[in-house]
Amino acid sequence: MQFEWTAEQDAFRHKIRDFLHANLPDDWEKFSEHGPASPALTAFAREFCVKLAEAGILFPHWPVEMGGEGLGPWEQQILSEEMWIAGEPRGGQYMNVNWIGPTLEKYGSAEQKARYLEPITRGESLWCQGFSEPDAGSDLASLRTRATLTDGNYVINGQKIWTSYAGLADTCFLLTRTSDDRKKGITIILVPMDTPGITVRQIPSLIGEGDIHEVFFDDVTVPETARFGAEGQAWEIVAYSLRNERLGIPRFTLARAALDRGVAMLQGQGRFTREHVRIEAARCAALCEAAGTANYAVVQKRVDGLAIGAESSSARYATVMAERAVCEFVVEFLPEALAGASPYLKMHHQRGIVAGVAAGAAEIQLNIIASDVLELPREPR
Amino acid sequence: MQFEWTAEQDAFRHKIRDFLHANLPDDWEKFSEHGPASPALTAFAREFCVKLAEAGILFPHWPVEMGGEGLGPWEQQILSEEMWIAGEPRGGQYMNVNWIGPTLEKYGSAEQKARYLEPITRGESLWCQGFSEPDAGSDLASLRTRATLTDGNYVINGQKIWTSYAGLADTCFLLTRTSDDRKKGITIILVPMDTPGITVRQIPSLIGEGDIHEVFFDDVTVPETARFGAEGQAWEIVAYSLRNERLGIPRFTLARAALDRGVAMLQGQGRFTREHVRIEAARCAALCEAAGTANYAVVQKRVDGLAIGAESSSARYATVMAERAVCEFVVEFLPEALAGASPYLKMHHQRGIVAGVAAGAAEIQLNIIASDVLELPREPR
Amino acid sequence: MDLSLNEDQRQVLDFIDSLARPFAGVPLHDVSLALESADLDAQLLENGFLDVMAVEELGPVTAALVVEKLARLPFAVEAAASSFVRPLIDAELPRPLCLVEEGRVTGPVRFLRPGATIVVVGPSGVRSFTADDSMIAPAQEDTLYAYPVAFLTALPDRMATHEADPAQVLRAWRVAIAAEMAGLLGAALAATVTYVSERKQFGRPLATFQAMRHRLAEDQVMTNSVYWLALRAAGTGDPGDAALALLHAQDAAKRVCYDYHQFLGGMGMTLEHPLHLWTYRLKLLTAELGGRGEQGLAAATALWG
Amino acid sequence: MDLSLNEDQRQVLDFIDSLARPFAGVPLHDVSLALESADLDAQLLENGFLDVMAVEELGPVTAALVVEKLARLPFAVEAAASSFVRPLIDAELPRPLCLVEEGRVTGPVRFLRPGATIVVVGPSGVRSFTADDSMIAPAQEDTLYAYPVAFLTALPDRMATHEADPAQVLRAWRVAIAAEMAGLLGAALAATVTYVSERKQFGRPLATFQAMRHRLAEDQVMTNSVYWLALRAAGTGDPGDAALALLHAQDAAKRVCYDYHQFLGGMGMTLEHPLHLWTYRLKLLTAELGGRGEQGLAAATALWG
Repeated sequence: MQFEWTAEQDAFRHKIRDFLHANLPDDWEKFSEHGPASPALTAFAREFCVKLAEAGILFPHWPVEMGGEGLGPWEQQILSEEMWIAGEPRGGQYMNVNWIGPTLEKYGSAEQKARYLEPITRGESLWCQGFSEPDAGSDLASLRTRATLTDGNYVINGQKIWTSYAGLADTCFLLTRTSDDRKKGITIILVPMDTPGITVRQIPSLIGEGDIHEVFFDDVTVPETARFGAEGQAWEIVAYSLRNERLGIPRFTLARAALDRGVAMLQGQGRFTREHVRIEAARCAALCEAAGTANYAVVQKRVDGLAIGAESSSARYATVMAERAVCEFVVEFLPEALAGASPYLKMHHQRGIVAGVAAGAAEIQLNIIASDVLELPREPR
Repeated sequence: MQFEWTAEQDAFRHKIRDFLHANLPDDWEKFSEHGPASPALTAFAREFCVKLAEAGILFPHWPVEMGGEGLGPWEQQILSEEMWIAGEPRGGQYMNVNWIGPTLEKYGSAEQKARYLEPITRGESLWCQGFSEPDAGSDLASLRTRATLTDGNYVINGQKIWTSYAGLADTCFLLTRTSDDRKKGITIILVPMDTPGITVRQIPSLIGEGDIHEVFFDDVTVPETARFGAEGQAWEIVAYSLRNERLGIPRFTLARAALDRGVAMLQGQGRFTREHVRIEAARCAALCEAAGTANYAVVQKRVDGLAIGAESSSARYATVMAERAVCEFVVEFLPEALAGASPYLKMHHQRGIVAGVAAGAAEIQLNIIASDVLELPREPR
Repeated sequence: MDLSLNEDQRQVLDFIDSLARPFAGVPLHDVSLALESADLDAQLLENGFLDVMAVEELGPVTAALVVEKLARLPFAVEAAASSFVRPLIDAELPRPLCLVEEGRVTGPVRFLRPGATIVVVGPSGVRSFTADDSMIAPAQEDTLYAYPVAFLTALPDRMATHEADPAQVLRAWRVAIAAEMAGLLGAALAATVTYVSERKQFGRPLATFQAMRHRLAEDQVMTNSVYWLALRAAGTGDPGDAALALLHAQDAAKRVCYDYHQFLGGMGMTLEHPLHLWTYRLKLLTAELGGRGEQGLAAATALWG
Repeated sequence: MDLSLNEDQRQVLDFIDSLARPFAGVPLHDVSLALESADLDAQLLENGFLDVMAVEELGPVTAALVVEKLARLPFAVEAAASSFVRPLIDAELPRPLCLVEEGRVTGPVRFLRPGATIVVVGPSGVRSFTADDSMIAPAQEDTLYAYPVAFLTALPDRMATHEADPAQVLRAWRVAIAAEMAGLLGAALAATVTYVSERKQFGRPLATFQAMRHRLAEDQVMTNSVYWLALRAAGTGDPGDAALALLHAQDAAKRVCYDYHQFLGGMGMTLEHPLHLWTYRLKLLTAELGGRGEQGLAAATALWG
């Protein structure tokens, strides 16, 4: 065991930091308040990701045959960490390089690869993820958006909800139902968002502009070739893509950075003297570091070429605990931060409160830990 | 609303305190380490309760027709509080005056009243409560100890567990199964503990000598007249007796007293200076007082002649939270207390760890609150 | 000891219920979380509900009941300081009242606006002044708090000095906020319970899942005892009781705010469900008077010296 | 960054597993919770398991793994101090080693007995002495801790002075206890999981009730991260990491001890189930080095000055 980074890894991290330093505008923190899914940040990201691509750090972790440098999981982790700490200047494009690209490569038709991969590698495309529905949030298998194959076209009717980026995305990675089999009746369709019949309604939210939408599909018609993989293959493909995204966003790094920022603000005002404030800060740091090591234990399995199992749920839940603690620390000891005194801490708060809901609710992670890590006998259904 | 005691109530409390001061031996705290169910304390209680009876404070809350003074629920509460803070010098006899006596009065046959009430009022009898079984802890309806009526006698076979006081009690308030109906097949029998066929095994425990037993019944034969109420009436009678005992032991008072004691110990050593220690102590006090007010809200309903419902579960759970917090405070900041430095705090710790298990597990209280206070839709069974 | 509402208290609460009925609905709102209603405020004032503490047969417990009840509305009402602190200083001070701790004036101040009375409480005594534009910096428009807040940029050179005992004002302040938090906690719990009882997931209401049931039940226990501790602190006038009540309220708020949004899932992130109106008030009140630690220290001193 | 066990580490752990197998059972015990085994102790010593830190290819991470693993046994073994602190002071000091903070010598001292080495750590440096009967007061026989404990009645006038840096000793002490707690937490969780998976209530295993499942799952998350933070603190040698690791371990212990006994119901109150062997060690370690607050303060100073 070895708990330090190699010199190469340190150099890679510094390369990214230097790039960020050189390419983020001076008012970036204030600017990033627009939120990762806002029109402003999305427009910014379209320029920023082009520069990232030029600098070779948009997808260095992709295999060489896909145009990447074939760097390992640790480097992907470092890249994700630095971007997320910086407030994710890639906006929604982080999904492209983390899982949409690799999934396209594995399951896409030649036409789909040709059409979608290149804009991703140029840093120019934005996707949204049509998974959740009003009556199927964490329970994907009960989704109802229907795709009917008629005369070589899929006609899609239904509704998605919570969809991030939907107002600005080019393409939707859409889960549809093509038969009544709960799991095997689900099919992925890649739907251009300018297809007639799609209505996007933004839902005002606590977490920033552009982050939450309803998307309505009324007789949306796309050619059969828009289907991704085979009919009924969605479950397998989503599992594969989640495997690439198993760790999700390295939220613990931003939580720790926000904590350090908060402590510095308190110190600047001479308010980091009370014992209980210091103890709470330390407790937050412990939770952030705990989440970090738990996440790294999962990365290690990828490095070792092992299948990643339920321990990723443990790491995710550790992250939720850290996010929550830091949010609460700021609320209690730096309430002014959320009223304008610190765009960075407000940004963290808004992203932090989503941690337990996005990408597999915290309760689902606990269910998985109980059943698959602790191997408790199953609940009756 | 009025949050202060009346002068009469204060006087009643002082009368009890004065009695305790005059009648508890100087080494009482050290002595009380023997545990409330130990042979030593049981023997002590047999003398102490006689004195209590003579002083008119064994059962002053009983109605006049039962020989009590007909004092109200607040006075019963005050009596319970002072006894419990003092380490319960009545030992297991507190059950006699809280619920066994009133239940005998309401449901007992003339013979049973004549036989059992007087020893209770003299402060000389000790009962045990044969409720839990190895496979029916919180789930009373599934109990299996069988009583078969044959030739005018009940023949009892089965096993009880956790039974406090069993090794020393005169009589067991025993729940038996007389038919297969889950709830209506349960019948109470008053069984003299010296009846042949009863075997008591003490289980060594964390919470003190004499507190936990297994009781085995092998062809234990008692006359039909030992039945308490009708066959199948146990559910109703237990509900009645629980109503008299709804609040249970006023544990929050001992928790608060233990906290004050712990703080005084820390102060005596100059160790009550650290901010975080003071804050934790305050948090414990808040939980004790919270439990106190929640319990008083239930007593108020008795005073107002209203039915006591699920809010008593809320009060009980508040008590569990307070007990837990004080136990943890002592463990963290006064570890020596549990290794010999404070019999009183060790006594509290041993009683405190039982709070969430005895008399309706904490989880059961939460179920009741969820269903009956919050009125959440029921879980599927 | 008598924990039942008396007849006067019952009448006051019933009257508020009917007065507040038109204000129980949540108007659409987009960015700003801070809903107010001048109409509601005027009616409360007119009917004397913010002045019950001084009425002999009503007194501080009834004032706490009023503050608790009003905190359940979707509209933020400056009731706590007016009900509990104004009578101790000068019943004629213009509302809203903004309470500020001496030496801790950098935080967001609730209801701060031109014309508001700022009361500065601390070792030097109890002083006040009327705020004007020159000393107010607005919070950013999309502040996350569901109160109107602003920042004080400066204190004026001259302030009115009041006879009141700062320790008494501080005590009343704690009681007032504890009572307000009791109402917010109650409303947040009720809103969450309603949602999870109706919302289905995996084919059954969310509220049928035992883990959520037990957490909500624990929240009920905390919420219930915050209510009682706040009322008791109002009734006894004891500084230790006041500090314990606010400590417990702030502990409860910290416990529930995250959970409730979590229980609502995606809906908890939107402004379409009103939960945030209560939780994002609770969050700000978590920091009131320095937060839990400071209440704990105050309570410890009051209880044990 | 490499979080896999290397070959040496795997071998050491396997060796301990086979050596410890005869000691995995819990002997009957009535009053005293403190089980020890001289035989186990001797075998560990003989095979050098308490000296792995100084072995170059093994080092502190392996030492932490050893301490963690031994803490899972029903027998209390003085491994933490011997493994982590003894090499920093004097590898020849007689065992058991009892670590005591200067100025805080009134607490129960684990493994204190005649012949034990008492190491006093504090601002004045690192000093030690051999305990004898004259300075030891036994704890009462039915102490609630599952370690052998006693009290120091006095410090001798003369102690041996060591060159070691007290800050380094303190850091190693924190790592050692964090590693021990990681093992205790793991064993307590495993024992609880086994019991509730088998024990039926209301016709189904307790572990099928979701509320308990979720709490146990959260406990798993904490237990897992205590493990990793302890190993990391051993690996980096950083004082901040050490304080965070022990803080997190003590927070976790406080969280789980009550719960686990609660989950076991009545059985959790008996000595027939061995759970108390781990939880009543965890409880005492919750107070180690002043408890969570002191670790938090130490961590804050290390992290932020």
